[in-house]
Amino acid sequence: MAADLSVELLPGLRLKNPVMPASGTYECGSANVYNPGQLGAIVTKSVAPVPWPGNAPPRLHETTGGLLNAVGIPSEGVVAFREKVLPTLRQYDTALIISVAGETTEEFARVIQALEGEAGISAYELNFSCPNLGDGIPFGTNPDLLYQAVARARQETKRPIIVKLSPNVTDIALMAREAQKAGASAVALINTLTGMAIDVRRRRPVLGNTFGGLSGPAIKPVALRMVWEVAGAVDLPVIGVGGISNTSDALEFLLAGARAIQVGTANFANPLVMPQIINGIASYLEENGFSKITDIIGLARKGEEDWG
Amino acid sequence: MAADLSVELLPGLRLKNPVMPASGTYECGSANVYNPGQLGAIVTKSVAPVPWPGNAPPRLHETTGGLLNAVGIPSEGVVAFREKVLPTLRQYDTALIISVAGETTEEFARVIQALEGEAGISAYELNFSCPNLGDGIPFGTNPDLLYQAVARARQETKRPIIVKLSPNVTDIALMAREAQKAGASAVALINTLTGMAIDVRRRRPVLGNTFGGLSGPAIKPVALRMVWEVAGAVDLPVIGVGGISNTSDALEFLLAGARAIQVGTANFANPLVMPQIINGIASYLEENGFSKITDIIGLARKGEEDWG
Amino acid sequence: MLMYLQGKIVTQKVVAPEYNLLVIEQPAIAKAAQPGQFVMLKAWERRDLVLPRPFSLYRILPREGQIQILYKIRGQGTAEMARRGAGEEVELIGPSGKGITLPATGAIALLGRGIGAAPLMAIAEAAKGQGLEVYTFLSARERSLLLGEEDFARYSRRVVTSTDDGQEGGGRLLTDLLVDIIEKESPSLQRVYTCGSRRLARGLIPLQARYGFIAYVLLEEHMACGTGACKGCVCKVKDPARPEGYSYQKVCQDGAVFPVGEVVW
Amino acid sequence: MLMYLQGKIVTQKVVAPEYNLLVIEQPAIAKAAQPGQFVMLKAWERRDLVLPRPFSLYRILPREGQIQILYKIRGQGTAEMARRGAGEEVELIGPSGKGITLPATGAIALLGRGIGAAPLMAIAEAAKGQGLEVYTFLSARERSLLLGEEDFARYSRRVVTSTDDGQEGGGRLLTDLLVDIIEKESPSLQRVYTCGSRRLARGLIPLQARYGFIAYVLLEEHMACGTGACKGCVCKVKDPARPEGYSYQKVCQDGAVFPVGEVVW
Ligand SMILES: Cc1cc2nc3c(=O)[nH]c(=O)nc-3n(C[C@H](O)[C@H](O)[C@H](O)COP(=O)(O)OP(=O)(O)OC[C@H]3O[C@@H](n4cnc5c(N)ncnc54)[C@H](O)[C@@H]3O)c2cc1C
Ligand SMILES: Cc1cc2nc3c(=O)[nH]c(=O)nc-3n(C[C@H](O)[C@H](O)[C@H](O)COP(=O)(O)OP(=O)(O)OC[C@H]3O[C@@H](n4cnc5c(N)ncnc54)[C@H](O)[C@@H]3O)c2cc1C
Ligand SMILES: Cc1cc2nc3c(=O)[nH]c(=O)nc-3n(C[C@H](O)[C@H](O)[C@H](O)COP(=O)(O)O)c2cc1C
Ligand SMILES: Cc1cc2nc3c(=O)[nH]c(=O)nc-3n(C[C@H](O)[C@H](O)[C@H](O)COP(=O)(O)O)c2cc1C
Ligand code: FES
Ligand code: FES
Repeated sequence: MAADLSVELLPGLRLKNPVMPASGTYECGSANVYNPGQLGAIVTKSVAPVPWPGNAPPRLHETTGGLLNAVGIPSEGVVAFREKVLPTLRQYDTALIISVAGETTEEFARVIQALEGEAGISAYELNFSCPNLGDGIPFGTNPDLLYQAVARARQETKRPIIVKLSPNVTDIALMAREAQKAGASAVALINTLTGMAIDVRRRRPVLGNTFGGLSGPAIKPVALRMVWEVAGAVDLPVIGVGGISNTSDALEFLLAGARAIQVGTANFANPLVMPQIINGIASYLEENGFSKITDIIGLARKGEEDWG
Repeated sequence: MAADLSVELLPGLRLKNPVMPASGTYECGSANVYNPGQLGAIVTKSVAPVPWPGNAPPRLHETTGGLLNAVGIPSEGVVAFREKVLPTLRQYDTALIISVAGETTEEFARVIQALEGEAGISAYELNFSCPNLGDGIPFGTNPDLLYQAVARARQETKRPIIVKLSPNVTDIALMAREAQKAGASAVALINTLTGMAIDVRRRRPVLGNTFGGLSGPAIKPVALRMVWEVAGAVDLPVIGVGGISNTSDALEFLLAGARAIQVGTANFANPLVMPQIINGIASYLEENGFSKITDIIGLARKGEEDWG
Repeated sequence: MLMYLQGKIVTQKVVAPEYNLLVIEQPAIAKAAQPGQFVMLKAWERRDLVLPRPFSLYRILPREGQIQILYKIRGQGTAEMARRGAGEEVELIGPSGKGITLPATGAIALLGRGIGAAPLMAIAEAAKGQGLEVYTFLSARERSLLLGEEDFARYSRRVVTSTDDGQEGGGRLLTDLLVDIIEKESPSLQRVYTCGSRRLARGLIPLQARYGFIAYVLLEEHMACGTGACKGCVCKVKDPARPEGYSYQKVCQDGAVFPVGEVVW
Repeated sequence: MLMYLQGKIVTQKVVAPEYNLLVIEQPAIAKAAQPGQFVMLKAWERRDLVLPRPFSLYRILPREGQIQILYKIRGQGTAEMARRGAGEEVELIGPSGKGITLPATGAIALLGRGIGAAPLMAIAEAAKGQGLEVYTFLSARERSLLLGEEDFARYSRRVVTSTDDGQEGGGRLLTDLLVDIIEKESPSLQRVYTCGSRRLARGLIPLQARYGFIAYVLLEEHMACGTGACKGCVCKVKDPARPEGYSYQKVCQDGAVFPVGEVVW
């Protein structure tokens, strides 16, 4: 009998499997590869309150096992998103998570307001990687700002709110706890690690924005550690993101306690990677005698005391 | 004419070149490859106040472009170090930097006390990666603890103190400023990023210590960004460390503002990497018409305003 | 419609120092592709190289079910490609980009510098097939780096070359050589396509009005997805509707072909 | 003394499914190496594989200036090794580890499971060269995975085999087969060396006193440097001087050969 891959990500939100794209790395139907309805959920590129152009190029640079991106959040703005993009996304037979970006607490609230009248949205994911307009510090690295923004968003909607955490912090568990206190329904982690590269020939930074976000296999050990820490620190479902490129990577996050996983950078080189991971997880469960995926979530933590 | 590779790392401490090993990754004469006297400096494995066993195995795990290590700080203790190791290290015709580890502020001071009577030590490098015995939080991630430990060490010695910073923080520039305020002579960054891996077959963490430190090419973008930030934030010499594996990597750190660089993980696969980088830097300078290495330090920051 | 498919290497050969020609069997892409389009290619399992690499279609052979890529060995990805031989598989995403639309009649000119010649071959072949007159202008550092000269000759009324060392065309700029031909032969020039040099592309801007053609450039930007998903490959394109006067367009999806006059250089 | 040198591949051949024998020309290491030592090997430029890999010396041929490595293709590093052919270069650090010290006279026994046979061959050859009697015991899952049987036969008075499927030796434990031989033939057994199975090594502990030999195990631990610098490859060794009763020793420098009785299993 085939193993049951479905997970109840949140009360009332059951996913057919735990695999979804990471925000900003997947466009439904951009390559004619498979039906996005096969995925556990669809996650959109972050939507801004008004049209944003994004950063100056160059925006991309490959590093060893990683990708630096300084795309920023180019966005058509929430109104255009609602009118032009949302209707097609709703068609797919799976959960739909809208990633929300803002530069102030109010901006997050505004994006959500603009979408509250729309059907077919399963959850919002708040992307706190933009610097706060006030002090320039990203929400994602300041616990108080994070709390305020989540609490404010919580007032706007009854829908689940997933808070996506930045790894560029001293204490990721603290950030997760703030999110929980402020009313988050789940946390997703990690967003990219801030990095940079220098062009030795031209003797200047490679990226138009100087700094960029590092993603890909290079960051997987850091992402997994943070998922482990957060899954042990809060009483919320955790979605694991960061460097997942194959079934084995995905299993590591599930075994660490993630209830679902997101795949980002790996989509670029292998557009079939998400369906392959879904199948791979099913095979692993069957080969190892598990009847359902929930049997392995957090399993590497059992007897945690013994091994430190 | 050959370019001048020498740098005045600190007032009164001129290095013949800016290339040195990262603490814990190089043993003088362990492979019969070249005379360590060719290096800009020798940096020891961190020395603890008393004998420390280090962590339970397994201690090593390779990741994509990276190495997770949970070696801990196995140490013969400062007394044995002073009697058995120091005399041979002093023989080499180059600067000698002693890395110092401790679990309390007093322990750092104790190691330095035990070495103050010894000749031939160019500087101490304080390794703050161990959890503080008091609250379990590494000194390296708590600005107040860092300040106290550096200030305390400063009382013990007139020798230069290099503070090695942990990257596992929200604001690396803040940590560097604390180090400066407390009397540090220079900062070295980065130590390893905390990470982990899970054995999917055995369904438990790979490392005996669960968590380990990630090093190698995977972390280079993060290290370079932090060096860039710190070089712009403090008025201290900066030593760049993290993922440097070849000449081009080393040049990136120098161009970002590092006055010297350390090579860690790359020594394992290529025991000749440090002399090769020294030669490579010399060639770069000559091919690009620079007569001395100090001409390129921080050069990628020129016109910084223009590119963000 | 973009596809993700395996392709099998038919042959790989060195055509100049550091330049290889790769012939790949991949009927679906060969059938769907238009001149000016490109593919994202991956030819390795190494996890240090996380991104596929973009390559223009040098030749599109739907009947043979093949595509050809002419590439320069630049870094680690292209070095890995160069190690693959006949029978080995590569992964392809494509055909990407908008490709070009040829005029119905008249003449076109192609100006390629170095490896910039690569996408022009497919255009030359299509244009010739449609009965258009093709004028090809190629430049490079030295003679051995003038790529595909013989093949271009088959599709072109004329192939004019120039090398920096002066051995060909007196080392003159391709735009000057183009003007010479226009002045001497008065072809009914409708479109000019260029690739491989920003200077060449900019040099075409003032010539458009003077000689009544529209010039297009095939741009390059570092790419991650090649499919419009990552928004990483943008260039600045004039946009009077915006206060800044420009907006960002995706080279992979909105290009890689752009009118030279619309690009903010 | 440890060296860092290039070695040139003389031949590489498949000796069993997933098992290759690599012959490398490297006179300096061949001259310096002792049985039981190993090398750190790197055969790739890929930056995703940051560490060299440790391999025992299967044969040490100082006169030919060659070393041989018998290895199992396990992950990405060994897969890359398997792609290299005659004439290609590999990077070597070694000879690493302490190696073994053979007794002056008498007999030794070698117990190898699977790829654990690899370091035992060099020991067998040296022992035979010194006029010692060698008893070799090999086990594996099935017959095709019994490695080097013929070569061992050349250096051994006896080669006893056992396979898990029962086709050889009735599938019995090598320690039991060793006891049989001791009981039947009463060799003057001085030393026993084992590799490839913790269970085998532990099984030797009680036999030592009973039969008057000392048993050594060749341990494996994940390694970064192979030279004692990183302190990553430790195992627990009994140490009555410490309150814990053990201390950590470096497999690469203090081993890889340890007396079975001293290891904390
Ligand atoms: C639309 C398009 C069509 C192209 N067509 C061709 C072609 O037909 N023939 C050819 O030889 N080259 C072509 N290129 C350039 C080719 O993609 C690069 O030379 C190649 O990616 C270099 O990869 P590498 O790993 O060898 O180099 P590395 O230097 O190791 O590359 C590192 C990173 O930089 C990127 N990169 C490096 N150079 C370029 C570049 N010029 N443009 C975009 N990304 C780059 C790589 O994709 C990779 O992400 C094209 C580029 C684009 C955008
Ligand atoms: C002293 C010593 C001698 C050895 N001698 C031999 C030999 O003669 N023949 C042989 O086939 N194998 C031998 N091994 C094991 C061999 O080193 C591993 O099989 C090899 O490193 C696997 O590399 P990989 O990249 O294919 O596997 P991967 O699984 O991709 O390796 C990932 C990482 O794990 C390490 N690793 C994996 N398995 C082992 C292992 N069993 N021991 C140590 N590290 C490991 C690798 O070095 C690498 O860092 C020896 C190991 C040691 C420590
Ligand atoms: C090109 C690119 C664009 C991204 N855009 C967004 C975004 O709009 N919103 C967001 O929350 N994260 C964004 N991310 C971060 C990813 O969602 C993900 O958190 C990160 O890349 C780590 O996962 P990975 O290693 O699997 O890529 C982006 C990442 C990349 C590479
Ligand atoms: C095996 C190993 C042991 C290390 N031991 C120490 C140590 O004792 N003290 C210290 O300050 N840093 C130690 N480090 C960290 C390195 O000095 C260096 O900061 C880090 O590895 C990043 O540089 P790299 O990427 O070049 O290796 C160790 C790193 C490794 C890989
Ligand atoms: S390369 Fe991803 S949008 Fe163009
Ligand atoms: S592998 Fe580095 S000390 Fe043994």
